[in-house]
Amino acid sequence: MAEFFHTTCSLPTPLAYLVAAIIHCVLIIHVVAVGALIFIWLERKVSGRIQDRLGPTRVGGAFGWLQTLADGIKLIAKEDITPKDADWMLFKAAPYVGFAASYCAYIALPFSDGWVAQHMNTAVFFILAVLGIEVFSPILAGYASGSKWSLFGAMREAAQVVSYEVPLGMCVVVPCMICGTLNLVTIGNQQAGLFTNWLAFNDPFTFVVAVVYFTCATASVNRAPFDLAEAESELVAGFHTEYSGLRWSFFFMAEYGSMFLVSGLAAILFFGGWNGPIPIFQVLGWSESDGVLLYLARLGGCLNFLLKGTIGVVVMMWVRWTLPRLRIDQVMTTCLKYCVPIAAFGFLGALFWQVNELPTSNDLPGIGINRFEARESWVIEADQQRASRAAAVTPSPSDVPIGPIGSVEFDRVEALVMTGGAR
Amino acid sequence: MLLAAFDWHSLFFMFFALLTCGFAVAMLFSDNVVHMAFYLILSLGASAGLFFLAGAEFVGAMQLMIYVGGTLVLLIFGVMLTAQSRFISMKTRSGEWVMALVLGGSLLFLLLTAAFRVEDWRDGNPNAADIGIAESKTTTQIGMGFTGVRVDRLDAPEDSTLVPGMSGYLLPFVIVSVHLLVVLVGAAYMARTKRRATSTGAAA
Amino acid sequence: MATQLDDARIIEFDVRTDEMLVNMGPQHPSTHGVLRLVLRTDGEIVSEVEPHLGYLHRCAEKIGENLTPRQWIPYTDRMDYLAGMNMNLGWSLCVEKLIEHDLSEKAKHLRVIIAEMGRIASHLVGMGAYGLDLGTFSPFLYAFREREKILDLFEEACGARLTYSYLTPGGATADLPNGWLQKCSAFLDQFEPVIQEYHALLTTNAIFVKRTAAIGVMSGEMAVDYGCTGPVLRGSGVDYDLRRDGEERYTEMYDGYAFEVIVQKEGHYPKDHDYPAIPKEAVLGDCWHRFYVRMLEVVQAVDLVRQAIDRYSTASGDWGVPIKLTHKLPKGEVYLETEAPRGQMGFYLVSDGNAIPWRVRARSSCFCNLSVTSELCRGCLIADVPAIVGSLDVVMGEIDR
Amino acid sequence: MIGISPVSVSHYLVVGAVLFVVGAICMATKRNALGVLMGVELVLNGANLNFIAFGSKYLRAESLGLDGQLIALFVIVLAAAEAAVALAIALNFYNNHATIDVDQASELKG
Repeated sequence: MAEFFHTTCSLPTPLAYLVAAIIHCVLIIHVVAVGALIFIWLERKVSGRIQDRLGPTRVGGAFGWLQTLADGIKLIAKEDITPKDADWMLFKAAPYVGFAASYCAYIALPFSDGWVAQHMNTAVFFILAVLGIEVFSPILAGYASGSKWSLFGAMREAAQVVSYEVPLGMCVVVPCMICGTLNLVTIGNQQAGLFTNWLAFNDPFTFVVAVVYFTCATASVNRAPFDLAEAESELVAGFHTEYSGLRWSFFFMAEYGSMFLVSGLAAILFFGGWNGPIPIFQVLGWSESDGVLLYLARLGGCLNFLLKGTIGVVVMMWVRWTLPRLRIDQVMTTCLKYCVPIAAFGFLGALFWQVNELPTSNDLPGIGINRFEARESWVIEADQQRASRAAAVTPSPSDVPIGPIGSVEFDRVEALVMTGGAR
Repeated sequence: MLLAAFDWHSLFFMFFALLTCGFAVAMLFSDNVVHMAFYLILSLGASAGLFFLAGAEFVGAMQLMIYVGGTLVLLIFGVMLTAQSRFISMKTRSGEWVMALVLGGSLLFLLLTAAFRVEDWRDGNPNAADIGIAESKTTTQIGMGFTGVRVDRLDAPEDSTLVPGMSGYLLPFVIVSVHLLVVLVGAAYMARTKRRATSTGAAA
Repeated sequence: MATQLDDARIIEFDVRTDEMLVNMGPQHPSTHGVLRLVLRTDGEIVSEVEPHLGYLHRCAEKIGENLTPRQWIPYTDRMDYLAGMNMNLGWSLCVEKLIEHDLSEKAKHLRVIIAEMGRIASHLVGMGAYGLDLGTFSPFLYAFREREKILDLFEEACGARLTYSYLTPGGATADLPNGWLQKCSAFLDQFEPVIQEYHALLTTNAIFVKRTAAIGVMSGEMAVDYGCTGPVLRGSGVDYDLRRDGEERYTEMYDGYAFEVIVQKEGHYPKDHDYPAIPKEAVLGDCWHRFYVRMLEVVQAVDLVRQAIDRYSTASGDWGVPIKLTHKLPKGEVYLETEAPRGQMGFYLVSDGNAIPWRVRARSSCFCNLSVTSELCRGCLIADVPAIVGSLDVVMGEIDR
Repeated sequence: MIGISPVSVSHYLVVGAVLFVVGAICMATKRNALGVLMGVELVLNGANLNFIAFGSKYLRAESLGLDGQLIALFVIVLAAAEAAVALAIALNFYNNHATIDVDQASELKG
């Protein structure tokens, strides 16, 4: 985007970067904040339908779509209370920590092929890391509130989130392993084609892993039945008991932000990302063209991705309004006795599948791509560089063939080991 | 034009460096142990930004994940477990302050002079902008490095004393893994649950 | 050494923790009104629970000593405000016992219809609120959807939706309106299949079972020792129901009705083949059984109302004209207990011959049922406290009176 | 990009030095055992910053390359292990002495 401003609008480079950065920030904050508004409204509607009632109907017309905005105005107008016993600085800062972490993780989340604020080679890892930081928000809020209920909530949150990071990480590693990259754009592109290319259907183990991932993701963003940190019927409201007004709404925005984030991550890692079940744009050839058609193809992909993420969020809502809440020891048992072993089993199974090159759904005939055609751009680049370098040097038959970095590099290692290094 | 001379890299470096150092100093001068932990989080998080700027994105993400997300949560846990009001704020005697600041100041002076002593370190890489994207993406290279393939050293002459394929970081990696395992077992042992014993000493 | 070990047997600590006193209530989402529980906790583990009462005390009994029995009826509504009809019934029967007034057949059947409908409405709230205590919101609204229909019926009969003052000494303030019985039958036909929805949402839900089975287990002896009654007692396997075992003046209302007391016998509840099986984890006397007894009592009440409707339409006599009670009451003292939805509701009346009683007392079931909390909650987790208190299904208006 | 003064290894070294010194002072002055632990973390992080700086191709033409980053990784992992052990020690100390003040840990004094 910076290039666009630089070349088309003839802005100086630094300014072009600045404008591009601001646009990215604004777009992402819209995803988080406006997304939260929509999701809160959606949650009300979904819960209303689940409970055989209508939900909001008045504000903003028939569907009450302005309800959250009205609530937002109410929250802004509300008094911002700090309890006497609170640790003033941390109490004020805690909501922003959570919101900032949730917002920051969106930097690496691609919304369509190449539509990402910051291309990151380690996107998956970065998102997990930043989500891990979000846990500080409830901990600090709980500690700083000076309320016993809040402290209980904080301790529960800390124990729960730290435990669930283990199976979550294990599940996320599986698609990365299959795709051979931590780059989300590449992972998404490798699933282009029919829905059989989606990693969840790659082999039986990945499907299990996808289910475990979604469970753990629900737990790590504190949604029912794992919403122990704010368990309303036990801890009043847990870590945000003492908060009011806008500060409280920041917790809410962070929660809905991370809900969409983990759902979106699930969509990219396991359910094809921006690739629809049927590759319309590929058949039409739009995704290989350039200009407006490519833009349209990507826009369609973006809508696809948003839809998949929203489906994930709606599933979380559905679960929330159906199931009772688990107890803290049961939450830990679920994590340590079920999720971790199943995730480890799935990981090993998927590894076994890959190492033995058992047939995957990727091999099915039909419209699709070979997963290794879609590599990270730099790998392809490096391959080309290497090839040109190799062409410059006169090849000698005794030389161990130098393969491209990444996929075929292991051949060279294997050859080295087999020759015993005797060269 | 001023903007043309503008350097984002320097600007962000200044920004993150100031945050890192500022929060570190704030941590030093804070008496409340919870505030200290909070400042430490911010300081370490900002230094992850410095890692990203230096092109070490994998290490930066690792810093965020393990250091900030793991170690510090553990630390805050410890703080909360021992958070009795009298231990929250413990003042340091002023004599100790003077002593520590004098010693620390001289150490800092020493390190700063050392930092600018070597000419090679001082000038930066004038060709930084020309570094190809392939060389700057280090994640896969690190991964290969662990398995013994030094992607960044493919052109280097082979050292005949090394076993091929083992010239990377596989051995240290295994050592660190075993170390981590031992440490975790040890930590779990030390922090194990309450034991009740009868007066004869047998575990009940 | 700075430390002194309290207990010589503890040779090692994990982490030295302090006990914490936590106030649950009087303003708390899951204490069912203004109950205050003081929890002594060590981390998440509760070592002691002490209920504090009196936040809803309104001197109802003392007021009863300044009003005629008829005037006191609205005060009984406000005791167990979720089952006002059953409260009216208890007091009316007590007064009728003092003045030795006998009802016609038709009036008795009317009272069975009303009392059992009240039981359904009350258990629906108990069930929905229990879901809330365990963190699921939807069953509450499902329960209220059906309860609204019962309240509509009550409103049609007496004009009020919560504080009815409908059953009075002598019968009821008015006869059932025309067409009411048909509406009631239609409601029962619609309601009966819906019960399966509640079972699907709660009773058989794996998380629900995990949260309630083997939690707060109370043996039958303990329940008897504490004076527990109602579903709390029957959930512990004690076969006792005042509709069958009570005083003649009360049980004659149910003469000729076919019903079985809901209590587990040989691992089975009566007529439980239509309903979910008892999960393996559940122990007799735990929260799950108390909840299940309530659910089965709803079915039982539906059955009773059906029978009562049939018999009411064919019965002879009037619907029970209220007695004015402006004349002086006979001298004497009476005590009468009825089976209210939450258990035994006893009213005690001493008359010195005036029109206004000399003493009025109420014996509330919830008070005794609540008294077991401190024993049941010892050593449980914080999350179990709402689960246990909710399974006792207390109404504070009845406890504080 | 044209820079006035490109960021160099020396600049990173300065930040690393500040972190190191602050961490050292923290270790020396804090009486809370966990405060001391936090000082250690800062020191390690300061050292890490140096490794990264020396390994960065952006800062130096002849850099350490991957070695710098790999060593930094090991340091991070070891720091996590160290924190786990140190925390366990601190908690045990707290249990046995009912205090977290390191000045009172004088049992081993000769």
